[in-house]
Amino acid sequence: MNLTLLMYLVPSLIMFGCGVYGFLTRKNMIAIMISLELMLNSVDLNFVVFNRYLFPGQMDGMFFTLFAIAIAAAETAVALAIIINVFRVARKVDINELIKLKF
Amino acid sequence: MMEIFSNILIYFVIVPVLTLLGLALCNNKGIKAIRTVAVVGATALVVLAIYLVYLFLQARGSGDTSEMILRSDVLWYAPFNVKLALGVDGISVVMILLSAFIVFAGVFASWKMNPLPKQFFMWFFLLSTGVFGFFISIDLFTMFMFYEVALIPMYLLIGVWGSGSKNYSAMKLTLMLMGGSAFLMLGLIGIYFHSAADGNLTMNVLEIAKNNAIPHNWQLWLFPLTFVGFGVLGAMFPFHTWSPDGHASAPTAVSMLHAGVLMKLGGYGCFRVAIYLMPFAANELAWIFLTLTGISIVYGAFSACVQTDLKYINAYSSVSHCGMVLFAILMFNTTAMTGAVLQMLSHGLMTALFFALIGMIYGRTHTRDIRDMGGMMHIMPYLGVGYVLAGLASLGLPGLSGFVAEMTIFVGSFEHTDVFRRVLTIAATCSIVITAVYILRVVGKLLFGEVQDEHHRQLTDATWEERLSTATLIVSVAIIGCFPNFFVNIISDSFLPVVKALGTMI
Amino acid sequence: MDYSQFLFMPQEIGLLFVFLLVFIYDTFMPARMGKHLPMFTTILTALYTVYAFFPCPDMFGTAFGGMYESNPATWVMKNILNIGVLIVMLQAVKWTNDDFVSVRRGEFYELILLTLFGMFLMISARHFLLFVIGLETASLPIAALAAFEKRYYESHEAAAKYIFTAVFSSAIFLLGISFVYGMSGSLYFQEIATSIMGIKSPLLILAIAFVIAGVGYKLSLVPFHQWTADVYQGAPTAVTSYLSVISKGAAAFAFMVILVQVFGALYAQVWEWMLYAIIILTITIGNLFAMRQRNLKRFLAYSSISQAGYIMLGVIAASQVGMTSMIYYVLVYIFSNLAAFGVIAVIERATGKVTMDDYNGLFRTNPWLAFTMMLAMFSLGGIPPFAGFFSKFFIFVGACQTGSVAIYVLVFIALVNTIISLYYYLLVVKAMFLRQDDCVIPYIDSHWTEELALTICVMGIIAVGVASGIYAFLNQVTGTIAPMFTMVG
Amino acid sequence: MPLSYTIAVIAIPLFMFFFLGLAGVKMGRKLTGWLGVIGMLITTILAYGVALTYFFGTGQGQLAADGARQAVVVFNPDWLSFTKELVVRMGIMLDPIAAMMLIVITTVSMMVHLYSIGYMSDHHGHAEKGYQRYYAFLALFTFSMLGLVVATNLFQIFIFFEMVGVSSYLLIGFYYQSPAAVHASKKAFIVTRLADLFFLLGILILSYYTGTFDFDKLVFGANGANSLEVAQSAISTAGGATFLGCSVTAWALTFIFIGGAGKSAMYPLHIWLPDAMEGPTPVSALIHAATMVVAGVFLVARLFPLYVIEQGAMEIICVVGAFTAFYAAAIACVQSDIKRALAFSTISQIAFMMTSLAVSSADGGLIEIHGGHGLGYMASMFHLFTHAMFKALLFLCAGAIIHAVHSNENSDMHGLHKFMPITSFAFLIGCLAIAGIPPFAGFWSKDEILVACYSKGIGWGIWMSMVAGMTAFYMFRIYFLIFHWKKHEVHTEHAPADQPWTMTLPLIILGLISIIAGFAPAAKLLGWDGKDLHTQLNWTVAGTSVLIACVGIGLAFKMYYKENELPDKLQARFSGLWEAAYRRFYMDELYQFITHKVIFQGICKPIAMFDRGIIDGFFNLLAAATGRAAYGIRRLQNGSIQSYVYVYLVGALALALVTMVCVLI
Repeated sequence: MNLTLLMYLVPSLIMFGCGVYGFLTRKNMIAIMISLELMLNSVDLNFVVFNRYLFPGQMDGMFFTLFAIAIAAAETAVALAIIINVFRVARKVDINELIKLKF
Repeated sequence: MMEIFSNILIYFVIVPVLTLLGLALCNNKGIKAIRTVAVVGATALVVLAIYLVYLFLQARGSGDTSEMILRSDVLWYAPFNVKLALGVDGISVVMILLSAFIVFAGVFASWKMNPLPKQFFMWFFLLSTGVFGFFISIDLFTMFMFYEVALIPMYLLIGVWGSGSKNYSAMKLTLMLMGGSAFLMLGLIGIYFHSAADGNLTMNVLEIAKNNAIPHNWQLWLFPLTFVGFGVLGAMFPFHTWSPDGHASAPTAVSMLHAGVLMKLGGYGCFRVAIYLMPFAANELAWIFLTLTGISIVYGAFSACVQTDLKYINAYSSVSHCGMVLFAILMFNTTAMTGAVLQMLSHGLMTALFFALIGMIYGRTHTRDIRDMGGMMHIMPYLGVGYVLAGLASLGLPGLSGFVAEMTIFVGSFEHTDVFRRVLTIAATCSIVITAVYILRVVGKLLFGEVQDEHHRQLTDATWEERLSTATLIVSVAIIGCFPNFFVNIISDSFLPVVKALGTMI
Repeated sequence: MDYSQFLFMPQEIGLLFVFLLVFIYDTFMPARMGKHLPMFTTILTALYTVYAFFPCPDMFGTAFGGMYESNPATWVMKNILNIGVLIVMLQAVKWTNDDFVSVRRGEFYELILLTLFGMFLMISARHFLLFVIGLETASLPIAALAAFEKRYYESHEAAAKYIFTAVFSSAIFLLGISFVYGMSGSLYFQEIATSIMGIKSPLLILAIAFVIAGVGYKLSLVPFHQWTADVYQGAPTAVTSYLSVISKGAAAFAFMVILVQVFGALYAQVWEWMLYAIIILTITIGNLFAMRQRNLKRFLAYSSISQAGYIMLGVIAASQVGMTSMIYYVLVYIFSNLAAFGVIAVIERATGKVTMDDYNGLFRTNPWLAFTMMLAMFSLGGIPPFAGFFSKFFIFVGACQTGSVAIYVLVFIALVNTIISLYYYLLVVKAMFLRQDDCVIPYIDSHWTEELALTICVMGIIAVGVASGIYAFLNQVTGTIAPMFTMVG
Repeated sequence: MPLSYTIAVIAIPLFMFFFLGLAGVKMGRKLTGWLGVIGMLITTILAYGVALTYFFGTGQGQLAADGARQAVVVFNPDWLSFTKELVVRMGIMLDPIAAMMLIVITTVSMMVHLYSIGYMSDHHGHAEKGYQRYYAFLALFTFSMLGLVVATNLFQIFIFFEMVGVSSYLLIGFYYQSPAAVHASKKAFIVTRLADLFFLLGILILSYYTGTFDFDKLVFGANGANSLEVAQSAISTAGGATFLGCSVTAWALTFIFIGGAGKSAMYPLHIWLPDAMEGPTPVSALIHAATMVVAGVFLVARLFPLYVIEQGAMEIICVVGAFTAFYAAAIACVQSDIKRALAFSTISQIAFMMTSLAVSSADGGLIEIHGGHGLGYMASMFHLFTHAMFKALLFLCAGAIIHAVHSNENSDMHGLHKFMPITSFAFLIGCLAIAGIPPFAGFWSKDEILVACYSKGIGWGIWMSMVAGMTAFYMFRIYFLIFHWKKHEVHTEHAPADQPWTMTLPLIILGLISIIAGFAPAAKLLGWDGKDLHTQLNWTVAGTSVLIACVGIGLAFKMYYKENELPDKLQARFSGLWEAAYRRFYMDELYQFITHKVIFQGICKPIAMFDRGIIDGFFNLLAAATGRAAYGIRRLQNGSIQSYVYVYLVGALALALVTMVCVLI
């Protein structure tokens, strides 16, 4: 059997959807980080697949993916650091802690 | 760039700015220095204005029939072809003269201003900078800029030095006038983009009028924008409501300057921008605005009849009189338009006089409610006589300015044969009776009759600077009233181009 | 590889150089020298700003196979940002020597410089990879900066809110780009533009929407704006001011470049109307929220949201005049907003007060601060003769140049909103001049650096408008990239 | 004397006004008074010189080729130019009636100036406060009135109409601390102002259709041409334009007449005059008896040729005049306040003049007029002259009496004859004159008027004769009630007596004039077209009128000479009628109702409410609504990251979807 473009795109979009869903529903900041990672990775998958199937000529997508992964890593690092800070102050990693600033 | 300084007009902006800087150097304690600087600045302006009139008469006398004299253009914002375009015709000349005199009187009227006299005079002169700049410039952009420069100081002048519910009034006044200028800005941008058929757009009023390239369908909605934009400042019904509150809370000199000069910006702009540049739409839509202004004439007069606060009475009478100005401008013939300018002069001077006197009386009695006062003529004869004179001027006594202006307007408006204008004219004429009613009501209650409050008996009459301030205005009113032809000759020719343009439209 | 390409990016190189020096100083200098670091950095930045202002002989061109382009417009934009950063640094000198933050003062400057570097990349990028790298470089450190005031809980909350929303929006942005890539097979702006010519697939529209969302997030356009207020309020004032003007300016420029260069062909059908809706929302919502704020930092946050709406008027014009007016607007906006934030920073540093009611009667005790604040407010409100008036007027003119009645309506809505904005700007003036208060803020003698910063801002506010040469110069600069607008249709 | 001296006649009072008004404060009171008198004296002498020169002199253009006396324009500079054609000029024009008015005004004014020296000071000769102001205003009024009569164009007349209005306002309100005076002055000004509004409209219409304000174009033949054709041509330029059926000029002239009616207190605009008596009595004598109130008559006379052509307007005047004459006379019969009574008699007499003007062109056509029906015009002007004299006399006498007893009510007087014989005698002369007993002045002029009325129609004649009879009755009623009726009981510290010479001398002079004035060659001088119209006494009419007058006097004698119950009986008998007449047939109440209830409560108040409530409210509502909206949407920013992101996502997708829908479908 050979895999078509859609067989990759659909899962990646589902993955993205899951990420969004997780972000919107989870209370735990770590969980939210994970869902963000899901979203980013689905995007990476998109790039790779597009590159592989549609434009096998050049490697733009691949490279982009590599960079994207790196960026995602950096983002995660910063985010985790901040989560730890928040935890230090609030003793919780519950996202609902962060509603002091509003209106 | 430098040659602009050889044009006398620019000094009408430079002098106030210099006064501003001079004041900035003064110390807030040194009231003498502050007064000196202010007086010097104001006097310089008066002298300049009189000299300008002389120059104008000379130019006209020597057969210079160009529409604007003392022209000079300096390219400012090249990408938009925005110029610092200066020039005056008869109308702006008399307007400048008026402003100079009122600034002069205003300085003396706010002689004992405190707290923060320095800051007060600085804002005061910033305001006059805007006013003069507006009158000397014939480039839409600079006009608009100076227009707003003149508006914003009102906020602080009223808010800081005002009385009564000053915060509310100041905010209301500023926002409503700025609302007007929002309409205006859109209108100006629209005009700019249709200023020329051949693509090289301009903001110069004369050129736009010459090109006469604004498409009719655009005129039909650019005209209302601009007219309303200026009309708000001209206290046109129903956009006049800032005026009573604003005037009631403003300090004396500010009311003087505002009613005396700033409201004239409205009428002047309505003519110079709206009608002058868009004659077609002016003809098409005149009936709407004629109705509105006609309403404000009668309406203002009627509502003035029942007010009990002196300043409210004047504010409403201003609504009525300024309505007369716009009304006459919309009559599209030289006589009526000349009358409109005369009315601007007359209203400017006598309203300034009114507000000066009211401020002086209020400063003594600490009330503006006519029910609490009486027999003032007995206590402060000078102010009383001044008030009576102002009143008589306002109800159109021959020999004072009001009569001349109103008669010119009526005769001019009556030139039209169509019933609509005739009826409106007659309605407007009725205002002379109503005016008499409320003026005499005030005079009777305030100056005549018995003294209401025994404490008032100790009050003193006007001090020298108050006498000077009011005398200036009274004399000016009398001069206009006694020698109207002098002014008419200056003004009337300036309307010929417009009337011609409108005539071709009809 | 041809290293001479690096000559095309003297500004970036210079910036990195400054960064390295600061880093070295921060790392290897003995602790007692630490208190001189802010001054050191500021002076270095000042020198660099001056240096960067004079273009090298042949610095204009494209490098790295067209990924990076340096042209007069980018050069001017970067200089403007430099000036802004310099002012921010000047304002921060005193603050970074406070006991609470002095430990980390080095990081502050390094992160700022890095962020600036990222923005330079954004501005110059002609390839989405480079653009994304720039974007992220410009946004990630902000989170760290927001969390700078460790002692305050708000600081952490701000940082957290920022990072989460930022990552989310970059995910959305990347998704959009991936669609674009899928349709065009390239990430070069030019190539994308040519290959999507004439396509009108839903996917593409979705992609454009996502791209707008991604960049709109940095510009804090409604509805992608909600992080703004919270972060501005929570973050240290220096960071807020940096965030509010510098990154906004950079993003606006890059935004315009992308929209015009990549999706120019779809202007009329697609993104004009997207922007149309966004602008109305942005200006109105921003104003409505700003009306009732008491905390000045939050207040300025919302005001800056509505200002972003006005900036977008330059983008929706999609013309050279539009771009000029936009750059000009950003320039003026930098001066005005930094003046406001400067005053707030001074007062907050000295007294810790940031709400509007604390400012009652400020004019009596601190006339110059009050005066500067008033100038800033008038300039933001678009009152002549201050610069704000000119920038507003020109951006309106730029927008109306498209000539379509719809845009006139848009401008009218914007104008009506200026009245609301004037209202709340006047509220501040009112507090300072009209109100009396028994517990007035006492006289503050501000540090000379702060005064210098404020003076520069005041000069800018007064001079930029009247000196018409600036606008003319900008116009001539954008003239060099005018061809880019030919594909707008 | 060169006619150009008229300029001085006008200029001196103006100068006196400014001089006394500005410098007066610094001077002593007596001094100002005498300065005023001297100034007025010079004016009077000049005025007489000019007038007599005009009437009897030659060679200054006053005589036309055919010997008719024609208008002389002394000078006429532009004052305000509306358009090239419509120019308001401030000039001086002498013609018979102008010259006549010069004499009237200066004489009466002179007398009043002199009289006031005594009147405006108390018994110990101390002048009242505001003496300077008083004389300044007198001068101002004199100036305005003179300017009015020598006006060269309609607009100048209007201007001076306003001026006399204001000076009358100032003088009525002279005692500005008494509310009654203030109210009266306000009333006078506003009522006349209302009339002037119509005057203005009339001017606007007329000038629009004829294209000029100037009399020499409107009514006078340019050097001697027949003025009627000229007038007709001026009007015919109206091109027969009509409005609501009548020709526009008819409307214009009617409006102008209303303007005159306001000043001349014709019904229903008469209500201000009785109240105007609140002013000092000399002022009433000058303004409200002799000069200003006849301005309306003068105006109509000025435009006489136009009215002749526009019969419609003439009819209106005729009716109004005749009715007012009777109405005022009726009221005068019952008034107890002597000044009020005199005021109403003034109204009635002025109505006589109006009527006589109106009947003057009885059957229209020009020929008739040439054939002597110009009589009415002449009679009216003649009566104006004589009436001015004897009515001033009466008022000054009344002033003397009031000054003596400190009251206006005849109930406080009675039997003063013994105390002040000179005054009594002078008053008697005045009464005889007004009653029309030969040879006193009133007889001659009134006789001419009656003749004119009979010539219009027997009905008019009888009506006016009846009014003449009433006149005799009520005047003598006043006379008897003041000077006889019963013995005077003194209840002031010193008994009433003849006043100091400054006040008595004017009485004597005016008395003499009232006796002889009737013999003035009016018919020769005051012809409407400057020609001598040869009249001779019409004995039937004269006889009847004298008879009627005597009946009236007799009746008055019977009722009021000695104290008796007859008046009270009659009053009880016709109580309703008496009450109505005493209350002036409730006209004031009507006006009160209209002004206060209708205009003030019904129009002004609601408008003011509307302004504050609706219009201002609307703008405030806008602000409030914005604030409310701002408050309402704050929940969007609820602080939770997830909701932010949610909004973000929804926003982006919505943007995309909407665009897709718009673009692809």
